[in-house]
Amino acid sequence: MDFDLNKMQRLLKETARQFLSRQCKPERVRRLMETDTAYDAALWQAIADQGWTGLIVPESHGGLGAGIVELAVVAEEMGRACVPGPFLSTIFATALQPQHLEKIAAGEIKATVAILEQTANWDLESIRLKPSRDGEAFLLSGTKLFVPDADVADVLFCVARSADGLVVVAVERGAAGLTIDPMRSMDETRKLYRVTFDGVRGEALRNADIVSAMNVATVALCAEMVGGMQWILDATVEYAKTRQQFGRPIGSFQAVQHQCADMVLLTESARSATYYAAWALTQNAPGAQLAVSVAKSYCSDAYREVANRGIQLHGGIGFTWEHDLQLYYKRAKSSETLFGDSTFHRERIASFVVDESPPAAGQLTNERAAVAAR
Amino acid sequence: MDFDLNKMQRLLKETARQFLSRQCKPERVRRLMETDTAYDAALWQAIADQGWTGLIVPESHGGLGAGIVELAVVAEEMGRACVPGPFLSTIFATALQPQHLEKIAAGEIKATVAILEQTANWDLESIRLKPSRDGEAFLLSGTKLFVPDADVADVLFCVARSADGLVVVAVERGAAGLTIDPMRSMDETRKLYRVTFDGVRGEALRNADIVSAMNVATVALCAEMVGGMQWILDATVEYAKTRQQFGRPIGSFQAVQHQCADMVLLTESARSATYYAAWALTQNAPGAQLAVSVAKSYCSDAYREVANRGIQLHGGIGFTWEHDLQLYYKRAKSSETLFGDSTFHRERIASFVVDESPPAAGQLTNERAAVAAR
Amino acid sequence: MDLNLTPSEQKFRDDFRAWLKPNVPALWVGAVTSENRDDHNAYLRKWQRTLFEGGWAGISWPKQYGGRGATLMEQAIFQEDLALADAPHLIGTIGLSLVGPTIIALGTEEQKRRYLPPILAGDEIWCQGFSEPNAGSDLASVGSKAIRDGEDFIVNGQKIWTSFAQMADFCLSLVRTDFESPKHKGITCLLVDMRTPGISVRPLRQMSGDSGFNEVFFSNVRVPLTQVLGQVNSGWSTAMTALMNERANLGTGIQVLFKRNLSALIARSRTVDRNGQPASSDPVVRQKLAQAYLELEILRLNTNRALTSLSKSGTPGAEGSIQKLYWSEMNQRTQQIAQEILGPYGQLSDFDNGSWQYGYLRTRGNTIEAGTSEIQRNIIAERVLGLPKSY
Amino acid sequence: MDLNLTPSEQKFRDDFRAWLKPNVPALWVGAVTSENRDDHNAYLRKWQRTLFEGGWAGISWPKQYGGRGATLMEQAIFQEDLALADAPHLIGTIGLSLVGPTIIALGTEEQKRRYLPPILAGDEIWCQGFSEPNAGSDLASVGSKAIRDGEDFIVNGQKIWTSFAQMADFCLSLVRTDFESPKHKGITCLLVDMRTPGISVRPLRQMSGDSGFNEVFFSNVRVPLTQVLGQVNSGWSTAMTALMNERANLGTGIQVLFKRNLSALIARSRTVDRNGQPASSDPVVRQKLAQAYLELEILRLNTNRALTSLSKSGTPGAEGSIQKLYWSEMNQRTQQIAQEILGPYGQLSDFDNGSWQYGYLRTRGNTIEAGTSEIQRNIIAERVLGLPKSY
Repeated sequence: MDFDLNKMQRLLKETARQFLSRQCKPERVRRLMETDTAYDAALWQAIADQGWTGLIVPESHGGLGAGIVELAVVAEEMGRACVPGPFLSTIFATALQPQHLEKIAAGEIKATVAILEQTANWDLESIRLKPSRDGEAFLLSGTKLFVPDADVADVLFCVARSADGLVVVAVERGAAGLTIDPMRSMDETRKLYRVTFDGVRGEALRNADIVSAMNVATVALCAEMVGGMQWILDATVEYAKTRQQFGRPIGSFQAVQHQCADMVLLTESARSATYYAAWALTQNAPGAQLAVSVAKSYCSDAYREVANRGIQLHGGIGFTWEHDLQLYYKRAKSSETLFGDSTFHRERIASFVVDESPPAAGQLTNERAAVAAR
Repeated sequence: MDFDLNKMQRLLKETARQFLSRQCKPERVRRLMETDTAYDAALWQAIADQGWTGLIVPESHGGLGAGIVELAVVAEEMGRACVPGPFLSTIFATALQPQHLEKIAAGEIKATVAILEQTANWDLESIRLKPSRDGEAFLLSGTKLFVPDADVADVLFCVARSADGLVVVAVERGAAGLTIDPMRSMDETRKLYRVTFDGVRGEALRNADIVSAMNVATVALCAEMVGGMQWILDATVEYAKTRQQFGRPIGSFQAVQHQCADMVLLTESARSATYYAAWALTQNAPGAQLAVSVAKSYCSDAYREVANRGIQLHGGIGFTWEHDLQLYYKRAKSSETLFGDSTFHRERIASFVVDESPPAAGQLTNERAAVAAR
Repeated sequence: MDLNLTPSEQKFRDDFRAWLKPNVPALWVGAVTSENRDDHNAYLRKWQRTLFEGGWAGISWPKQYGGRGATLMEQAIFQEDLALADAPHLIGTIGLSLVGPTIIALGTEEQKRRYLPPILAGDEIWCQGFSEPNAGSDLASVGSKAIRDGEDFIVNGQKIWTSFAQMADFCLSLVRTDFESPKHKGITCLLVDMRTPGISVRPLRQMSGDSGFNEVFFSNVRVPLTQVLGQVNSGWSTAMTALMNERANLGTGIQVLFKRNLSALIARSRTVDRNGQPASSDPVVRQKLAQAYLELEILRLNTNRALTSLSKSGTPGAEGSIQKLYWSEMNQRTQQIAQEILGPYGQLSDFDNGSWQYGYLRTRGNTIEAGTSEIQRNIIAERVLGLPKSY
Repeated sequence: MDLNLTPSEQKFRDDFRAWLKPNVPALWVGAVTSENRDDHNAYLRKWQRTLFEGGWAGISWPKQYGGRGATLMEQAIFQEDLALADAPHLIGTIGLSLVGPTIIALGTEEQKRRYLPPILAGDEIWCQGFSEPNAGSDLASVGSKAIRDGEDFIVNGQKIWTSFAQMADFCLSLVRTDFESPKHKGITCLLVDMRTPGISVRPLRQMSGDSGFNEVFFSNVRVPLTQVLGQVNSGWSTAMTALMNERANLGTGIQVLFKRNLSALIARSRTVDRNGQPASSDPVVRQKLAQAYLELEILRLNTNRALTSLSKSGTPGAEGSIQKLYWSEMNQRTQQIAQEILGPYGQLSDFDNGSWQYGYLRTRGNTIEAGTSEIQRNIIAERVLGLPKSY
């Protein structure tokens, strides 16, 4: 058993960190925040040049064909740098394996996925938007809310409920009847939109596995969150070592030390949960969905708690606009709710581990126990 | 506005503390714990001689005719001394205003109230035990669980559900068909019993207000809990001042100090909530039931948290049988569930403050606001 | 124990409410921008003038100084009724609750004559120049230097977290005047005219986007010796007197805002969806709302006990620290509960006027400003419990 | 990253499981009382003897000392499979995991020859005499005195929290041999025969009612100089070597118990009533069970990462502190969740054999024993994060 990055993955991580420390400094993040879309064509091109837009796209479609663990490695560094723009949305889209894979992999087109409606419920069962048939195509009428990056996406994948069940409809930018309005939100590095469909025509993806794709996107988000926690932890420890009060570094006060120690536990636990989920998805392990919910549930609470402690330990300065902590603090909140918050995922966990009938729970114990010593 | 004990109440508190420090030292508590009933006739007589068995019994019935605030004062000191025996049960019984008031007030008979059934649900709506009529009397068949002090009670008030609604049936000690079995539980200062009725004959109390009586008993329990918290806080602070590690008293470590500070917050907040509920009951204030649930909900969590911190700060020694902390630790747990735990009372609070229709909530705001500056 | 208002407290409330009704100005609507900032200041100053003319300014001050000699309980009623009536906030609050009482306690006759009346009238606004970048929790590390030059001090240095500095006429400033003595013993408290050459103010933008605080820079600022409040090098005790007065404010006004906020959240929970039902009927949400309710209710009760205790003892103890610790952490928990219930809606800038987003962000500062939670816990441990000093 | 067992790890597990199946004795049923204590000891010693004869004792020890040279991962598999097989606990655990490795590292040839074989065979049981009433978190304050008398030390003092002392043959003891030097520099580690005259053992009853710990009293106990492990006055470094070995145990065995406990709770939640429904269908209960589940799952994952990291680095760092802090606090939360779900039933001595009551009480010690949570947080802050020492 080896629960550690391998050499290739470590190299990828190092490369990503160096690349982002050059390409996406906090000043750039702040500049992008203040734009309407938080999108920067040059940055996007640079990301595409790294191959990350096709990170999980099969090589046969021009991608890197990497696994979910590698995706998590890159996403962690993206989260550490608080990179704005449509990376996560595009990854989500590639996980749907649409016809557009080559172009997305090449960075030529950007994509996003529209799921939430009025109820803001991440349970796909709650989707009500009902397309009508128009020959081979679908016509969409209705509204999707909180759609990330909709205004920069060249193609938008709208999850709708047809008579045969969930269907993912691809809608091209500028399609007739499509209206995109900003929903200004706390985290300005990840812009959200209201997307209104008024008889918009689109084609359904073939064999799109929305559940699997959302799992992939959720794990990528968790990895971003881990990266954000690590940034806050590092910044806070650094500050605690240098900031003097009462004639000593504040990091020598137990009240500060113990909060830092808790931040370590939260960050490392979030990392364990996230990379395990990534590995389980890659392996198509039977408990993969459960692992994703464990990771997202934990990360949602942990990022917020780490961010809270980070600000508390920085004191007033951490609470200012000019300190970069605010970027992560807000990112923690937007990430907490994206793809379902901890309460949502705990209920999902309960549906796996509480609702099983006793014999199945017995199997679970054995299965888990078998996993336990890997 | 004066949210403080008045002179008479302070005197009562001082008297109670002195009396109990003489009459109910920890050694006596430990001796009683190890008996079957935790009852001590001499101690009971001494308590009766103080008039406390008739504390809230009207003077016309031989009691002291005191209010609920005075009851809280005495109960707080009882809880501080962790007094074993049927005091709380007897107070609950007197709050039902039964025909036995004179004798209870005089300390001649002890009483208890049986509520819980198989579901262990403190919601009176869940009571299922169904009495049958026998002329003026009732016949009871069924089981009550977790009945405190049943084996020393001379009369047991069984809450049952007749065709006309809840009815409180008085059953005399030794009545035919009555079986009392111990249910050995964590807190051995408060013995619990399974009470089985097999066609037991009893008379219904006239005009018994079980809801009000349970409110009174709950507030008395909260006050006991506040007294227990205060004991733990005092003991812990004393220990932190004297215990030396690393060449200094452990109370000079922030990690210890801050936990002690939290214990102050928890204890004082529990005290505020409890005395307000006592006052509201005395005044028959419209929000009294809500105040009781606020107090019990908070005290249930706070006593446990204070006890946890008390043991943690004492280190190993606090975890031994010989240290008196264990008495309070277990009392915290038994008190947490008695008359409903925090989850139970939070749901009850929600039924008051969440379920009201908006105009009523408006009234609530004004009513509360009016109270707020008293 | 009697939690009803006394007849005289009731009369105070009735009088104030009766006065408030026709006198509270219409709410200022909309954001304060660089264009209308002067109008907003004028609006706030006018309100304070109205209070003064009605006899409701500096109500805690002794009557001989133009105050009303109000009891603590009456001060609490005053704060609460202001909030209940949606009155504008008090632009002169630092002068009224912090500077004025300190001048009354320690000022010269001339200082009293000169400064007290305009504070009451709202003609002169004060700010408080205590904190510095390197003197936060450790206030005694104040490093702004005041060097004697004839009958003046020449002040150089920087203050931070200074509320109202943009509009203030004067600043109660701590400066270091002795560089040899132990750090508590070399501090002096100065009454500084903010129009003195060499003072500049820079707004500090918070992560919530607004600028409640400022930095104040002193560059060769000349302050006459007559402007020393208390004695030279006794500024630490002057500051403690000032903070004591500030701590006696137990937050009765702010509770009205908490209550409103929670009522709004409860109302919102009836319209927000949770699995096809109103969130208000979801058992998990109900637990959270009930917890927020009971914590706020207990804040109210704790306040009333603290008011009683302060009224009887007369000297502020650690009550202020207990209150501050409780409400700041409670408010953060409640804002988090709001976010959980509202989901992504709670983060929007235009949902309920952005109040949930703003509340969540702004509240994060509560456990830092006016003494961090860590400092409050130290104070409770040392002053209430008598535990040995930790550092 | 590959979370599957390697072929050799899989083979280790297969071999051990195959061996366990016919060799694990039937579970000891019922309480251990004063009447049957000797029988119980014999039962435990026999089990250890069986492991030894099967080649499964001291598996982490180098082969030259009779061990199996197992990797960390194999040790984890070993601990876990013992727990999965319901094997009796290892009466010789202190000898096997703490004393033996320390003797191997620091002992004389004679000490190795004399002591290692009976530890492996289960013939001699060891206990650990480090903590004292005044040396708990501050272990270096050890005050038991050893005064040189010819070729012996004469030891006087008291040890506390000594597991297995009632049945132990030997005790690895820290004593003070230099009273002038700084406190870390005057400590010596002794191998003390528990049958030496002057030693008495008193069981310490815990609040859970059982007696897992003891006090050990030394009254003029004569210990030959040959029994020093390491150097005289270098006992602190001997102790650190011993604790390092203990900390490398990341708790893989205990997790099986946690898992069993949680499965039992989930099963119970289906039979306990909550408002007329099984508690398992109550949304508030479900949140709590899910939280307990995910925390335990993350403990497993953290453990696997720590095992990987330790296997690669070879030297135990602060991983043990992170693990200990996590599982001890997690276990307390889970036991509290169990109590909330079970209500008053959870407190009964005869409900599920009293296991919830016992679990709740016993767990309270988890954050104290083997280094308090406060000490673990200090270690993490100082050793993982490099923050300056706090005291």
